[in-house]
Amino acid sequence: MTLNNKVKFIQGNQAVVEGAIAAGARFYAGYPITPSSEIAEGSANRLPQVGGLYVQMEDEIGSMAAIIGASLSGKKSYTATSGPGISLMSENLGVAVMGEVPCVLINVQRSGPSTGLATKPAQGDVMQARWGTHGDHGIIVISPSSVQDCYDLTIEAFNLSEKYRTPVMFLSDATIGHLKEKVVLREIAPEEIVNRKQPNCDPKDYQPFKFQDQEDGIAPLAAYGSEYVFRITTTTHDERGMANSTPANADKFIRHYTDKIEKNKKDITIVRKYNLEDADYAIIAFGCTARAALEAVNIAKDKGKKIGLLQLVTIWPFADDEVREVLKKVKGVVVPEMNLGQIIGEVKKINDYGIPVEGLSRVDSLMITPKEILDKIEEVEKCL
Amino acid sequence: MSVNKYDDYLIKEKLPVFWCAGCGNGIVLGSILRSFAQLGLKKENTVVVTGIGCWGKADDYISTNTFHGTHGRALGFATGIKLANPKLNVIVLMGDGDGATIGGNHLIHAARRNVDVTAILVNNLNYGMTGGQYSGTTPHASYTTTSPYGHVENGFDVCKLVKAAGAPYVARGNVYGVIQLQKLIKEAIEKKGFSFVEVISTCTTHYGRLNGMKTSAGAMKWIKDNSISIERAEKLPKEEKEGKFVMGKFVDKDIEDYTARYDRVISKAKEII
Amino acid sequence: MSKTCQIILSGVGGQGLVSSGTILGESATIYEGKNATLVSSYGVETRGTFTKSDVIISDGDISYPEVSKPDIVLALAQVAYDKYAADLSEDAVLIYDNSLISDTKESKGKQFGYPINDMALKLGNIAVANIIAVGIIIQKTGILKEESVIEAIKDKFAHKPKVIDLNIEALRKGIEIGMEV
Amino acid sequence: MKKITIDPRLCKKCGICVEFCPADVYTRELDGSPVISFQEKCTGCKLCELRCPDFAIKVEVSKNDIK
Repeated sequence: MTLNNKVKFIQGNQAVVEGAIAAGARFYAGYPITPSSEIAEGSANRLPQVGGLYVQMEDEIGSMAAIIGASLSGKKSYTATSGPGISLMSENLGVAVMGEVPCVLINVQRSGPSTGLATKPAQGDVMQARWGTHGDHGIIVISPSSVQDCYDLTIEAFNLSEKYRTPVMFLSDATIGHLKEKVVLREIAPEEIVNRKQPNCDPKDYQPFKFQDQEDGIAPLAAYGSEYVFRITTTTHDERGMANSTPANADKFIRHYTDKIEKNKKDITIVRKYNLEDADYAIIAFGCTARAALEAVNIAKDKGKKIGLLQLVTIWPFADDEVREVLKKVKGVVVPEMNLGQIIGEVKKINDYGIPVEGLSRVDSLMITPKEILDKIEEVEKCL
Repeated sequence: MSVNKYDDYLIKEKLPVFWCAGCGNGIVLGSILRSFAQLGLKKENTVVVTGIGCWGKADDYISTNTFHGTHGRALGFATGIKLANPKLNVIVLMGDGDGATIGGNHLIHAARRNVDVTAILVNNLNYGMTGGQYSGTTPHASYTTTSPYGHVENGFDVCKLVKAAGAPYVARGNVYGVIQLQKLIKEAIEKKGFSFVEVISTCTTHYGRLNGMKTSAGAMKWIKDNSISIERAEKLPKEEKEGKFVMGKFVDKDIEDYTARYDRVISKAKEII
Repeated sequence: MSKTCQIILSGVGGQGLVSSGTILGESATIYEGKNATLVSSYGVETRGTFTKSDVIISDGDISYPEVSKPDIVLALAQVAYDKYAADLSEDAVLIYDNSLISDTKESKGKQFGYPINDMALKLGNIAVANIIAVGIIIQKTGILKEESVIEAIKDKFAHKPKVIDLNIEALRKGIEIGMEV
Repeated sequence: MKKITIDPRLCKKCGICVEFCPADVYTRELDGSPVISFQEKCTGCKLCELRCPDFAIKVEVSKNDIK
């Protein structure tokens, strides 16, 4: 079989739709919101062409509920929104965590808080993505920096979601969502697609939350309508899905929601390294800002300066090993982000090397420029 | 193998039910399970979706597939479950808090969207689980723990709301008229499209206690005395209908459901590519 | 060193600037194997307010997608002209629609005024003004081949074959006047 | 013959069966528990079983009783 590659010049949001379909997603429920609406429109157009289903719900709470329901009926499901929508979805994001329901939420970030600047980019939802829903839990958050990423990493988001039975957030932003760029829509080979593990036990023995006897620590998930009759409750439950409020049971499961992500960090996290081998200074960036950072690295290189970039493609779980490796080697680090300093806090937490870690924040809806990053590095240099 | 004993759908080891003495929830649960048995529903193909509240605990006792999520959102989950696998029988259990208050918007849109699920809303006129506060159906001037001087607002007529939203099947029963109730529930499950049954129920512990119904039997009697049939309601003058619950079937018509319509969308879309 | 061309397309909402940018980008990426980016910024209203699109076309990778130093600026409205004319660098080119923009000023870079809008009307449809502009741009920059743009136009209007010829005519008209000084 | 059984482990003594039995089959103990005092009056209508909120009552009607 030869795989077909299609070259397109499309928006990040459109590439997300193609990625979702390539990953095998066949159900979308959502509520339109700028700057994510092209994902709704694209899904309404494309899903029925592949036998999938689009439904526009009355709000984001219902949308999140519907994709959870559809996922439990065996369809890979997703929704797309922006920060205000994530605020509403956070309620049922907890349901997906607690019910261990695979699904993908796309947040095309815009400037906030509240309605904010509806059409303008920001990167202010980093912590909301991590802690938006209440209670302790792990979460996987992936941040694209190109239209190609929007395709490739959407597939990755579905794969991780299926593998770890967890919601995955795709943290895009208005710049990347609306950026038109060359993308190769690779035809995806079946072996590149991960589908959730199915039970193979006797139906009467099936326990939808029994993770302990699984080598990978993830319980298989049947679909409603299969021979397996099962219960999903997002009240604290036992292995069978029966409400169970004993302290030991609560402890076991609440830890599980974090452990299954944190213990598999090596498998989950993706970072990109540019010019870091002999760098004197490093930039740690993600999303659209990583593009300015890469430009800065290239400009510096032309000028004979040794500046490297660590791009966090996976934001959560936080790539602390890779960040530590950088902190250990360089004289100083600059963390540019279109917020008042969210990721930088994580970097500082593990800065045991006493090097300066400086933030570069912008919340005026404009992209951080390569020059601003280079100026900041110069500032750090001068202080040393 | 078809199951036709209602208690095959009941998880007996979870009994006694956790509800208060005289609570109507158990009566409605019994009616639902008996309807399942009459219809011979396969557990594998049936999903019961519940909300939050006293009635939201009903799934604890039901042996089909179940889903128990967040307050008011049961219809959202059910929409996804059903649309992703239209072969499933999806039954949604909500209280008046779930269905008519926090989730009221989901209710009217589910009715309008005409997803083929059956929603059974048990209306006990207050929030039982949290201690008897007023809900979206609490009648004007009645007493709850948050309307200690008499309720300021009016309550919803939920059936009228769902009817106005365009549901193809809308009915109301109560926990006194159990034979009619079971008939309505069975019909609703059989109905293609969004079917809705409101059940007027009792909350002896809270609403009953604060509104002069001292015993479970007293609360049941209050429901009996304040319920009238559609036929009778049509003949009564307006002032005599005031505060009465009208029982019976308000809507029973055929409207193509979401899945049937969407199947045509799929055919159309596939033609284009 | 890879060859890169930075383009700003500016005007007001509704002039088809995103569409022009998309045609340029598609021609470059799909038909010439280059890279291209298009970033558009606009107000909340779709029509009538200042908008601009940043297009970068390059043989190499494009990291930062916003235009920092334009090689060519297209201005289709006075408000757009005013924004860019003054700061134009020496080696940059400004193309403006002189049927819409009358108040011009001196600048360091070269300026060329063409009656783009009037020409579109003459061709029979004001909607092709943006394609005329694309023609001028590819003529002035030499960044793309005419054939690539024609292919992109055919793709864009595949569902409306009637307007393909009109748009190709508009493109050629743009190339033709672009040759004039 | 109709056979009524009440499961005392499930009964919460709400009194609904006693109050609404059309044939007055039941009486109440001082603690509120229902007592099947007049089994012979039972018509087998099963309303008590259907109205019991606690799944505590079973009314069995043998074939001979169905007219």
